[in-house]
Amino acid sequence: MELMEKHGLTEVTLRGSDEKWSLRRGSLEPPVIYQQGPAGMPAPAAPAPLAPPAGSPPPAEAPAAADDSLQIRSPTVGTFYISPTPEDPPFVTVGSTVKADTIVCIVEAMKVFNQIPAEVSGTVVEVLVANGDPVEFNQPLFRVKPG
Amino acid sequence: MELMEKHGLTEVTLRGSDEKWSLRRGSLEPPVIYQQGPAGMPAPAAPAPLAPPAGSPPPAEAPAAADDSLQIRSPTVGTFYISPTPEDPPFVTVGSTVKADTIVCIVEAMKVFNQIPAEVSGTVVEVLVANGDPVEFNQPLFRVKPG
Amino acid sequence: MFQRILVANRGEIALRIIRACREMGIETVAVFSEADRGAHYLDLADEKYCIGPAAATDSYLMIKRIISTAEIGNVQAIHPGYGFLAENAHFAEVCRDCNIEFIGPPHKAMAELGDKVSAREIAMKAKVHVVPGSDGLIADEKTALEVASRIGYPVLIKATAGGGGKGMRVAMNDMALKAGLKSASAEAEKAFSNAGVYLEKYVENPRHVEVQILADNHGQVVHLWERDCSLQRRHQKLVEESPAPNLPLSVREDICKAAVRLVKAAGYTNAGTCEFLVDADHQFYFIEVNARIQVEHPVSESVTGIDLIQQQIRVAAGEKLDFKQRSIPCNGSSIEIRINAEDPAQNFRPCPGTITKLRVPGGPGVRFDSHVHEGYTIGPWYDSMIGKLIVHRKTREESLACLRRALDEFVIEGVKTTIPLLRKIVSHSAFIEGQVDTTFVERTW
Amino acid sequence: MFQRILVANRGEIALRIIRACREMGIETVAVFSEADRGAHYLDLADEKYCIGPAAATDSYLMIKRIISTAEIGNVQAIHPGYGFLAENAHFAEVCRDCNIEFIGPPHKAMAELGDKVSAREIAMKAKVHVVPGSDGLIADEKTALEVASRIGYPVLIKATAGGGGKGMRVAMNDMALKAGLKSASAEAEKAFSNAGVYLEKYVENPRHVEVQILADNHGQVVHLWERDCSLQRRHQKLVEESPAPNLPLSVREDICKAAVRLVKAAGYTNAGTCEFLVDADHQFYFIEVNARIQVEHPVSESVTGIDLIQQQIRVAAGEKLDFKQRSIPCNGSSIEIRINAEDPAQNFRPCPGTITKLRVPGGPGVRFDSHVHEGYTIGPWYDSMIGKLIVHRKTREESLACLRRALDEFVIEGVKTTIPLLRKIVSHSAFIEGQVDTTFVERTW
Repeated sequence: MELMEKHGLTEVTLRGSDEKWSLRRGSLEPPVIYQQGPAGMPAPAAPAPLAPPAGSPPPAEAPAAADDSLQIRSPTVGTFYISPTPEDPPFVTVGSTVKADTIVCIVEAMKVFNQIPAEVSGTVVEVLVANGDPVEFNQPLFRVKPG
Repeated sequence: MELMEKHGLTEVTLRGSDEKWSLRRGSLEPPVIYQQGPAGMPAPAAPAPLAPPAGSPPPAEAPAAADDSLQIRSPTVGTFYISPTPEDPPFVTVGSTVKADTIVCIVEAMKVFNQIPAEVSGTVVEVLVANGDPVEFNQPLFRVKPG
Repeated sequence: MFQRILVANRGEIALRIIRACREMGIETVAVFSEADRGAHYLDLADEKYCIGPAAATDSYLMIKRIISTAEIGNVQAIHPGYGFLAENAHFAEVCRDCNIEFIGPPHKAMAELGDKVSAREIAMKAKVHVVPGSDGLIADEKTALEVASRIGYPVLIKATAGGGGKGMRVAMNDMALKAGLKSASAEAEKAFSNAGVYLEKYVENPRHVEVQILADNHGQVVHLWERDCSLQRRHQKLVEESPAPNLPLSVREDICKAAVRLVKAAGYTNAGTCEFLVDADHQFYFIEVNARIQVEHPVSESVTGIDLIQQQIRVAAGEKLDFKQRSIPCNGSSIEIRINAEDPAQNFRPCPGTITKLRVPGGPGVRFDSHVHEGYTIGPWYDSMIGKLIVHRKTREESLACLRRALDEFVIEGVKTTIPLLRKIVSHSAFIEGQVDTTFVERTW
Repeated sequence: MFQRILVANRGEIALRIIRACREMGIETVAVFSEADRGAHYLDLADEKYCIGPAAATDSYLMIKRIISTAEIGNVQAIHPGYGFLAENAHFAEVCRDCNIEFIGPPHKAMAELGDKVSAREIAMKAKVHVVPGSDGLIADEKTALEVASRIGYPVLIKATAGGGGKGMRVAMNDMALKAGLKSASAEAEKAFSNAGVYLEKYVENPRHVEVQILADNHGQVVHLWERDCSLQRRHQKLVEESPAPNLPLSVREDICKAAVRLVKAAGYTNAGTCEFLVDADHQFYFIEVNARIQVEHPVSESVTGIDLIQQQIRVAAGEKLDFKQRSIPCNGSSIEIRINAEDPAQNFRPCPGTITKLRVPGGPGVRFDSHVHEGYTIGPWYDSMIGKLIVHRKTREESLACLRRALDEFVIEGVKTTIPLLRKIVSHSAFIEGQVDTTFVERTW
């Protein structure tokens, strides 16, 4: 957090209209701050390389998938966490019902823990990323059946 | 002719089945030997460059043209002459009737004067090359209407 | 040495850095915007991460996302290339605070040299000539006339808040100065709500000569000789070469030594460039420092045989330069031209599009640095450079011949390019004779 | 100097010659067979003439048509490149009889060095070591044993009419020699109806080292240092480099001086190459002269900075070499690899086809000489070389690093190529350590 203070990085203003960021510092809820490499959660020291197929077209805007399911995508590049702390249960699992403002995961970028809302309504049918994995901008994180 | 003797270039053996060469040396007919740059015939000292369109497909095998006419093509690279000597009339002109063995022109290569037979029968409808011009291998020389 | 470096850039310079890293056995992490997804050069990185949409402000300029990628990519250093964040001292500081080395100068030196006033002070302290002028704003007409008399005509009247030529006048004598002061000041007031103006000696038809510097963290500073970048169009460099033609060796050495003094005085390390104006009498005046690698670095690589990107990485990793000034040659002549997707018929407007046919020159003396290929689409998002053609031959005459034949070999279809203009330039007698200044292109075409 | 030259070749070497001429301001006349019609490099010539059908015997090898084109194209000289008519002394003579200069050696010197027996005699006269052996055919077993005792085992029994390894035996001792003589002789009788055999010292696992020579018509002969071309597959060179690795400077100088002596003794002028075998003890033996420019000439251009094709043209035009032996450097390290359209899975059978995708390496230290491009069709008519990748860096280690990264950048789709094998070679410890001989590739893969 020292870094955040120093460089004013708490002022996270995102330009994309579909990006919403929640910053914990100073919020009423207790801040969710992961220690680097806590017990029970493998630290992503040497993450597996991401390899989107070269030359593939840019992913279509969410919601859009091969079937009628919707996708929840990452609004930033960072590390994906499925639960608020290693001890807590996941925000959502397959079968969970989500609404637009349901927090579905956290993507950490520069020690800032961004709570990601679903932005769509429906039932989670697939979690596409493993806990602790690096994710890219716009990478699909969940598949959601609308309704 | 000195050069021809020295290097045995009278032995002109051509591989293409559609190529026929006539050599004058030692034949019964009087040899047709042009002097370099004779009066009345401009010597092709600096011939206009040939410019077949780059990337164009190789010319189709004769006979084959856009309309139903046939083409007489050059069996070698050299200089095109329309008449036996500058003083003589042309071998053929537009309107001339030709048979397969009619000599239609001379293509000179290395001081060897190759009489070119028509190889087709019909009426000459166009002379495609100017007297004294350089011609490439397989370049169309005449258009002939079959019959 | 670093095991893993993030390349915080795109296009040809990203490819250039990846190439250097591959030769050094260093792994690379590339970042890309959605506009660059699928670009061939990204396949040459060991890892690649999409960091945002096409707009640079949301991707290549977004510090947080670059740093976040550096963290998940587990790199030890970031190479910023040129443009984007390369001269952003704040970014350099953030990197280092995150224990990720920024491959570039110390952020303090970068900030000081980035400010024109403090850079000018450092230069004067290092006894490097700067363009003479008023020390600060002109209070009144009388002061202006005194300053002009001291520095000599012609003088340039410049608005302190100026930009784009607004509030700028050249005065050849006292009368013109008096008139110019009034109109420049009024124009500046109208354009910038700031009537403040200052005076500078007007360097007529100057040549633009810059010196490539390399400095390690152990006190050694060397120059890699100079580059002449006079051939510009609207302050965009078109052609760069080394050595500068028609500049006596003694002048070249003096400029290079001045640059070394300046860089030492600034406490600057890593690669950098000191830019100078050179007038018709070979007087040279410091203008500014470019605190980064430059587009035209290959011409210095050609004549010295030193790989500048590799050296940047070595310096950032704390290594000492393994050569001395006296062992840096200036072999032969090297010329670079920039090929941009611009339409000369439409006032050089950037011309995005897809390259439908591409034939690139090769053979002896030719280097081509480019990320494009047949089928590559040049988008509207970033700069319009298609690639850089660099030639290197024993003499300038041979380099020019090589450049001309290489330019003639180019076939680029699908987008308009600056090649027709470049062909005219390299065949123009003024360029062949090495007699061009920064106004040549606009005066001639 | 010539105003106009005919290029009597095709593909990359035709393009190479056209490039040299363009840089020299000389016009070019290209010839092409119907198989090469529409090739991009032909557009770079000032004129081009179709001279025959695809088969080389009816086009590129047909002297009469080449000369006829030279006449209608009004050229003063013909550059034969390599292959085709390049070492045809008769062609050289015809050219000169027609008052067209043949850009190559005197036809007499070419003919003498083209004959292995007379070349050996010239070498011995010039005090250049040749592989020791019997002087002529072996009369009987007793003579064979005497010769073997004189030159030392192992010895090679060779059929005088031999070829393709037939009638060839290696003998390590007297007993093996006696047995080998009989079987080799019988095999030769059967294969060639000529039982004659002779003996030569067997050079074990030799390195192939060759010296680039340049000689003008005014008595000056210089060498451009050596090339190591040990990396071969079935006598086809795959990789060439200069300087030869792990060869002491004194040996390199001795080989180069020997080559100069030999060329002087032969009255040879223009560019040429003397080939040697070098054994494990750095003893070298002359094998033959290549009386033409060679495929691998660019590595010598890189380390010396001399454009060999331009020099060939200057020498043919009667100019004096404008440099001396002592001013010819051997700067850095240069390596060339040949990229062929061959299928390694099918015993390197030539693999014609259309290149559907092509990404070519670039950046510092990289030169690519090739006539191909995306969409180019490699036909079945001529050799299968796609292009030559040449790197040049300060040290061999850096050249190897540059070569590896450049090879990794290549993408060629549509035809199978030797790139996978080349990638293995340049990463193999024996090659990296400079410890390969002419049998390395076949022993290893």
